[in-house]
Amino acid sequence: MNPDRTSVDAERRPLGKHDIAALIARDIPQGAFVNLGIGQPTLVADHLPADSGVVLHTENGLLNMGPAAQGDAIDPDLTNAGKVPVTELPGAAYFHHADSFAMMRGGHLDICVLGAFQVSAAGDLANWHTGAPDAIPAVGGAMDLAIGAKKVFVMMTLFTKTGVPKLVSGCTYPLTGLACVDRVYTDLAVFDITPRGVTVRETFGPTVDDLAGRLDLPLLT
Amino acid sequence: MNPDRTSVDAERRPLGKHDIAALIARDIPQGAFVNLGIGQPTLVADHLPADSGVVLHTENGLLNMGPAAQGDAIDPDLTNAGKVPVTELPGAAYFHHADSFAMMRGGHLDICVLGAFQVSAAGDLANWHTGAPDAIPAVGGAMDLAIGAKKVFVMMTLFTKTGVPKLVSGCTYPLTGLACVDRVYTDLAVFDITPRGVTVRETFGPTVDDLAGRLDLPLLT
Amino acid sequence: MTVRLCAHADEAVAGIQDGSTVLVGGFGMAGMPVELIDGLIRQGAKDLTVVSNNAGNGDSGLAALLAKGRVRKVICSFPRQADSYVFDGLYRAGDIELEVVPQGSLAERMRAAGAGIGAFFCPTGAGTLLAEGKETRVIDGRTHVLEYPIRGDVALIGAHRADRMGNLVYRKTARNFGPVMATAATTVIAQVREVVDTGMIDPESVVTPSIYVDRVLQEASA
Amino acid sequence: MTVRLCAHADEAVAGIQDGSTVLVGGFGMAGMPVELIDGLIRQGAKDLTVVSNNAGNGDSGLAALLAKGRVRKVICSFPRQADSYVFDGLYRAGDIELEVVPQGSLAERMRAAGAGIGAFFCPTGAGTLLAEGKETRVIDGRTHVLEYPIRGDVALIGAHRADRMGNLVYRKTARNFGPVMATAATTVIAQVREVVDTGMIDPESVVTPSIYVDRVLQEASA
Repeated sequence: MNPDRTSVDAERRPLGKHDIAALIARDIPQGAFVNLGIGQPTLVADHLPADSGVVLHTENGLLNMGPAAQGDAIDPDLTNAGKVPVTELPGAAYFHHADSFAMMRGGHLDICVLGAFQVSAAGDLANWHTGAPDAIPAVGGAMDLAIGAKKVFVMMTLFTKTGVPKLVSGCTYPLTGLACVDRVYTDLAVFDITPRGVTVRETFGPTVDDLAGRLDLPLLT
Repeated sequence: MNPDRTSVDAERRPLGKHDIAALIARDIPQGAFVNLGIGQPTLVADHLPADSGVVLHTENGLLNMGPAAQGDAIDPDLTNAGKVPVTELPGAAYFHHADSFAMMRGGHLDICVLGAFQVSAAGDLANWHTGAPDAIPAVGGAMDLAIGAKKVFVMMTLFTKTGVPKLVSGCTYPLTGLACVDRVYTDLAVFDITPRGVTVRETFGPTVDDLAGRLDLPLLT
Repeated sequence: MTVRLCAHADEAVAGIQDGSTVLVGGFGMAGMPVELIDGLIRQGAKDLTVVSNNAGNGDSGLAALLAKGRVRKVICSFPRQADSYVFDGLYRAGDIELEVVPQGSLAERMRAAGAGIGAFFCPTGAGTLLAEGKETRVIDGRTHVLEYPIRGDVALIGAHRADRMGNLVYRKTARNFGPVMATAATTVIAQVREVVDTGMIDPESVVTPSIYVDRVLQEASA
Repeated sequence: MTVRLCAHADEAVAGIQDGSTVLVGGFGMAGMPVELIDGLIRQGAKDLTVVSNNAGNGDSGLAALLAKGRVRKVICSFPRQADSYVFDGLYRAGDIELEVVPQGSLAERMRAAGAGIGAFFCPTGAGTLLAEGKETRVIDGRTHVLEYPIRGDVALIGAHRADRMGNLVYRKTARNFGPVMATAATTVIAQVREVVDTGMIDPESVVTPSIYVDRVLQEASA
């Protein structure tokens, strides 16, 4: 353990989803172009400072998306990828789906934030399919997002409700993308996926040894 | 010979380039989307009736191109593929090069009219390169035009100035495209390239037998 | 050739053949050509392959077409939604085929059809279930999946405004799949909110040039 | 990241490295970023690969860059023009490499670079000199040539108007290669006639979204 590199705060309680969102928002550089996946990742937008200059992309064809639309601002022609009515900001641009996914796949987004069922030590992501035999497969833009952005951040709880780790040595759920995750933000710790292995950046409550005892993979610090 | 199918008019003189252009214009259906290649094919535009509804495409990114620009209408931002200042008509649309060539390659143009050095009995086209050892190769959009349109019409003289046939059993010049030409308009006759061979549609002066005697390929009528 | 301005949805969808592949625009309700889909339900073509981002919601539109047993196969990225019970039921009963395609590959495969690209190597989905059985190749150290074009016999799309030549503009994120589908089908039928005189759309702002559009229906509700 | 508005061409082209691949927009003079090319001449980077539709005309612009011996290779569709004597001389002397690419494949290869497509099968040029040595495949009975992306380290493009975020619109056929090149290079530098406040370009009419643009130079002559 190297206390210079890993911030362990045993006084801190595990983070709630809004805390994780705030943490991610803090790590998004000024002016970055960012896609926030459907679900919890959209909370990150609430924590970006007004002067962050961060430009949000939504894969259904808009750059510089604004907050969710309220009241009279609701326009059925203007939604995000989750089909929630949103707004546009000055300097927005609309484009069609082939152009939007070209932008994603071409590596032009700086950061994409995604939810996950599992992330492996190699950065494999599983977030689209439970693999249950009766599940109807539905992928949407998950695979495009996973492989396209310069950096892929995952936002998830570290364990399922029944205590099963979601950061694993190898995914058991069907994959969304191979070796595509760069960083994992969880309620208990933040991890970097590196060529050397999984590195703990920061913990919230547990020590690195606590975490290592509950996860089935080696942790670097 | 089948006089019902081939129009032979021994009274007619060989056609000039304006006559050939008029002939092609006559065969372009109402409302067709057409690309006229650089050089003589551009003359076809002068012979389209005002009410033809024909929409001209230029590969540098404009649909519904108008006539050449004169005087104050000359705008350096608005040229055709030959870099000649042109005009736009109501209902025009601008697009970038990838979209313009997608339109061509995707088979959306009804007709493209091209010049040629040689056309073969199989419809191979040679119009970009003389093959001379010191020639600097330069293809532009010739190969894209050759393979993209629903119908490719060639406009050329049937013989070179020294009397060498340009409609040949096999091209000797480097090819622009394989089996891409549908019809050949020349000063002496109009030919269809068909799976059965070269069919004479119409002659201007010579009989089909005259032509057969001067060309090194079988002619159908 | 010259666009046909249609007075009624039945005219707009006339002639769609049994067994056709029909590209249907829209992402959720944004850009969904509801009147054209209703027209297709009345028109009666069956044994259809429908290509659309989703597989219908609730009981209307695409879901109604599915409910009538007129669709043999759905190609989409996201069939499963809170109210996609019509599709869910057909699928679980084995009464409909499903091909799930990543959303970007769905768009790009239609673009390829419209752009005369025979096939393309795409990194999306490499190493996943959705690439099983597909040809792959490592290019610049990265595994790519070979994807083939998706062509439509017919495209039904929703746009905002057309001129009388058939140039189209869209509105906000309702643009989505419309412009791509317009390039990828033999017959392109657009439902629009208004038709304006030719010359009233700025040539710099046209999204779908007239060459791609065969029939235009002005919405009855507009 | 945030676009930089540059006061002078020298600032706009600063840092271009020897050995770079430089995409240069324009078709003839329409859309040609003359001030940026002049800046690159002053800047001094050498051993460049230039990707552009033509290979320079007369004695200025690209021709001047070539004349100074700073270009190792030209990738273009149409090098030979009435007044392309600078290129012609270098080529005949064996002092410059030339890769001729059909105009549409040139655009599509740059689009592929920008769109994350690893390679694509294209019918253009099949059976011709320009396909020699390239992999081919028959798809649906038609021979296709496998084409790979063309990526730029830098793109120099001409546009009509930018807002302060870097969104671009073009004017008439001066649009040509600009929007494609803007997607295909690591650093995209746009010369524009005017810079307007953010919000002054209609989001429906943006052709190059701000994400693609790194630096903007307002023309001195404007």
